[in-house]
Amino acid sequence: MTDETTDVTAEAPEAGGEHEPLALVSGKPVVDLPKDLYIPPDALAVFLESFEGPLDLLLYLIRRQNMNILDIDVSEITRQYMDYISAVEAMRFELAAEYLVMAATLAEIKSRMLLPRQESEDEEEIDPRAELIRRLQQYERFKQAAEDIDELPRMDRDTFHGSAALPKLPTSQPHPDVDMKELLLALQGVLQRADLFTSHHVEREKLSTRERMSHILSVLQGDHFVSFESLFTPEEGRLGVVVSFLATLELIKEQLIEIVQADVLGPIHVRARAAN
Amino acid sequence: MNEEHLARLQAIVEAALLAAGKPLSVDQLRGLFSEEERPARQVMEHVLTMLEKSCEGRGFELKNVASGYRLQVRQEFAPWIRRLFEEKPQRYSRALLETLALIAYRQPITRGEIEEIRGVTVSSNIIRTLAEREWVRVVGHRDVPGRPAMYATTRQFLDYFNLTGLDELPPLSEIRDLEEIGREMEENMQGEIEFDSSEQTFH
Amino acid sequence: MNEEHLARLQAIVEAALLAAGKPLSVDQLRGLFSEEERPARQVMEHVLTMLEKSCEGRGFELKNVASGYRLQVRQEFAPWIRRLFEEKPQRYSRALLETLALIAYRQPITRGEIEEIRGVTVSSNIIRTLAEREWVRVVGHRDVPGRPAMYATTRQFLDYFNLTGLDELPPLSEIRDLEEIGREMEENMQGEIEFDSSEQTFH
Repeated sequence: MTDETTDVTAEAPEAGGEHEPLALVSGKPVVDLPKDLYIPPDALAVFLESFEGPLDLLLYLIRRQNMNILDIDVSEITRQYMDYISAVEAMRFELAAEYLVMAATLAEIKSRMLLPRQESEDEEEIDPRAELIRRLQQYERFKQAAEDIDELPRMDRDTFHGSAALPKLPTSQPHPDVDMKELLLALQGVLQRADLFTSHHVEREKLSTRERMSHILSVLQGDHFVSFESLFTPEEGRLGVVVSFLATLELIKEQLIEIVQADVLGPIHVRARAAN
Repeated sequence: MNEEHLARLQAIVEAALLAAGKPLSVDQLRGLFSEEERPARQVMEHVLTMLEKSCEGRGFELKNVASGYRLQVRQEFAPWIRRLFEEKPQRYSRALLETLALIAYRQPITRGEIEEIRGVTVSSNIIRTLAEREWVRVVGHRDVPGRPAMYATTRQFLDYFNLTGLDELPPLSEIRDLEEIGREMEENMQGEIEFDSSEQTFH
Repeated sequence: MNEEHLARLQAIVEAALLAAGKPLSVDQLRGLFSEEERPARQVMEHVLTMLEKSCEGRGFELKNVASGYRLQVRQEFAPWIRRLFEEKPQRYSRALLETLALIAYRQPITRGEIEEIRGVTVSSNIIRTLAEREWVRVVGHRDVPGRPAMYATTRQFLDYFNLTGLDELPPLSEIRDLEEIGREMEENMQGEIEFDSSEQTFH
């Protein structure tokens, strides 16, 4: 029996309840049953699973007798332990090796104590009773610590993380950085594929014209006429006016805008051909 | 119903709304209480009003939405909250960069025209990403069937690349020199690779 | 630093803690602000104290745990809040808790060392569950045959149990030093032997 049987998903004994006998038959705890009564196998199975090993069982027996660990009546504890073991064996439950090793240890301690004490020259020898007590004490500390940890205020049982719904968040993804070189390499790639290097030579001047074309188009957003003059900004100087004019011509050529003049020498108006 | 009792109800309701992580209806809130201590609907509504007032000046507020009440972080704090969820910026795809380059050099240009040059469809995602970044915008529609939108670059685009105008974009003739730059970059990369794995040889 | 400004910082911090869904450290909170407006550590700590006070009498409180600060439901309201959830809170077996206690108090510790103290085999399931919950992790291997893994607890473990550090764990019960025990035992044994063998006579 390892503690596989008492993993988180398995039924675990109630915290704090492990000092009580887990199965009662006719009001008597199962631990006494081997001598007096027939043990219902179910009860024994529950009993068997409720201990975390031989040290835990021993602690239980000691507590039940109101004994101090340092003051164990080894004979009595050994008798009870053996009764338990033999009951379990009689039921043919598989018993972990740890329980049998403990049975042997107890038997050894008991037999030693029946012998007169000898002044041992062999001081190195570990007193098995002292060793047992040391292990029981050690185990008891951590058994207690486990109970203490279980008592700590814990998330999702004693407290809950407070959270509120999020407001609308602006794009949380920061924008990637782009290097001009990357942009040009991309353009180079696409132009090479399209074999556009020779046929569509984009020049500097042409680019400022195209920029102005975009600008004029954005001014012409909507289904309204704008006076031809308003497309020009004299403050830009001659070059600016020429660029605007070229852009307008290009837009007319590309049939993106239309020009209307109601009367001869009357005001000229411009509007986008495809209104939004 | 004394004040102390109401204050306690208010605290329990607040705790529940913070723990639930979803809106709770008045009846769901009342369901938190055992039958004997369950407040009437009116009382619960009063408690919710109290709670709403108590959130004034705080980081969150009580909102009444379709499925009930919820506590929500105030919209005004979104600029700070956003930083909690920021991820490392990714890189733009080749397709996006090509699209951007074509819009920059051939504007105003429709999606169809970009597709014609690139030889593949341009995904709506790419256009949306570029528009969200405010690098491109629609400047009009071409007067052909379907009236496709024409795209152009923006001032923000120029600002990002430190240009005062499109005419400062490198001319295509320079782009030819890029082949050299491309080779250079490749060589640099090789250098790195060689450094990483000095046993390998490149020819 | 005027009061209005501090109150605003407090609201932003509260908003962030409610939005994050996990504890935030002082530095993480400071990171929400751009460099120019970033409050000094001391200011942030002051704001946290203000926030803590402002939660008095409410359904939640500010709690300092290992990985930072979080706003959480006050323990006294847990009985009502639990009714929100259909599932009962997870219970842990004694085997799991004892293993966890040994790792917490005796870290770094190997599985063999745990088994020695508990007197039984530790199932792999338990170690796996603890690791999956991110409560324990392998921090190294002991330099003995088989090089067994050494386990230690994590920050998440401390966070889950509302602790800021291992020093906040409940103190281990005292163990009397062995020499003293040895002396006592000798006396006891003598007594017992005399008692056990009262019929016998020794000369």
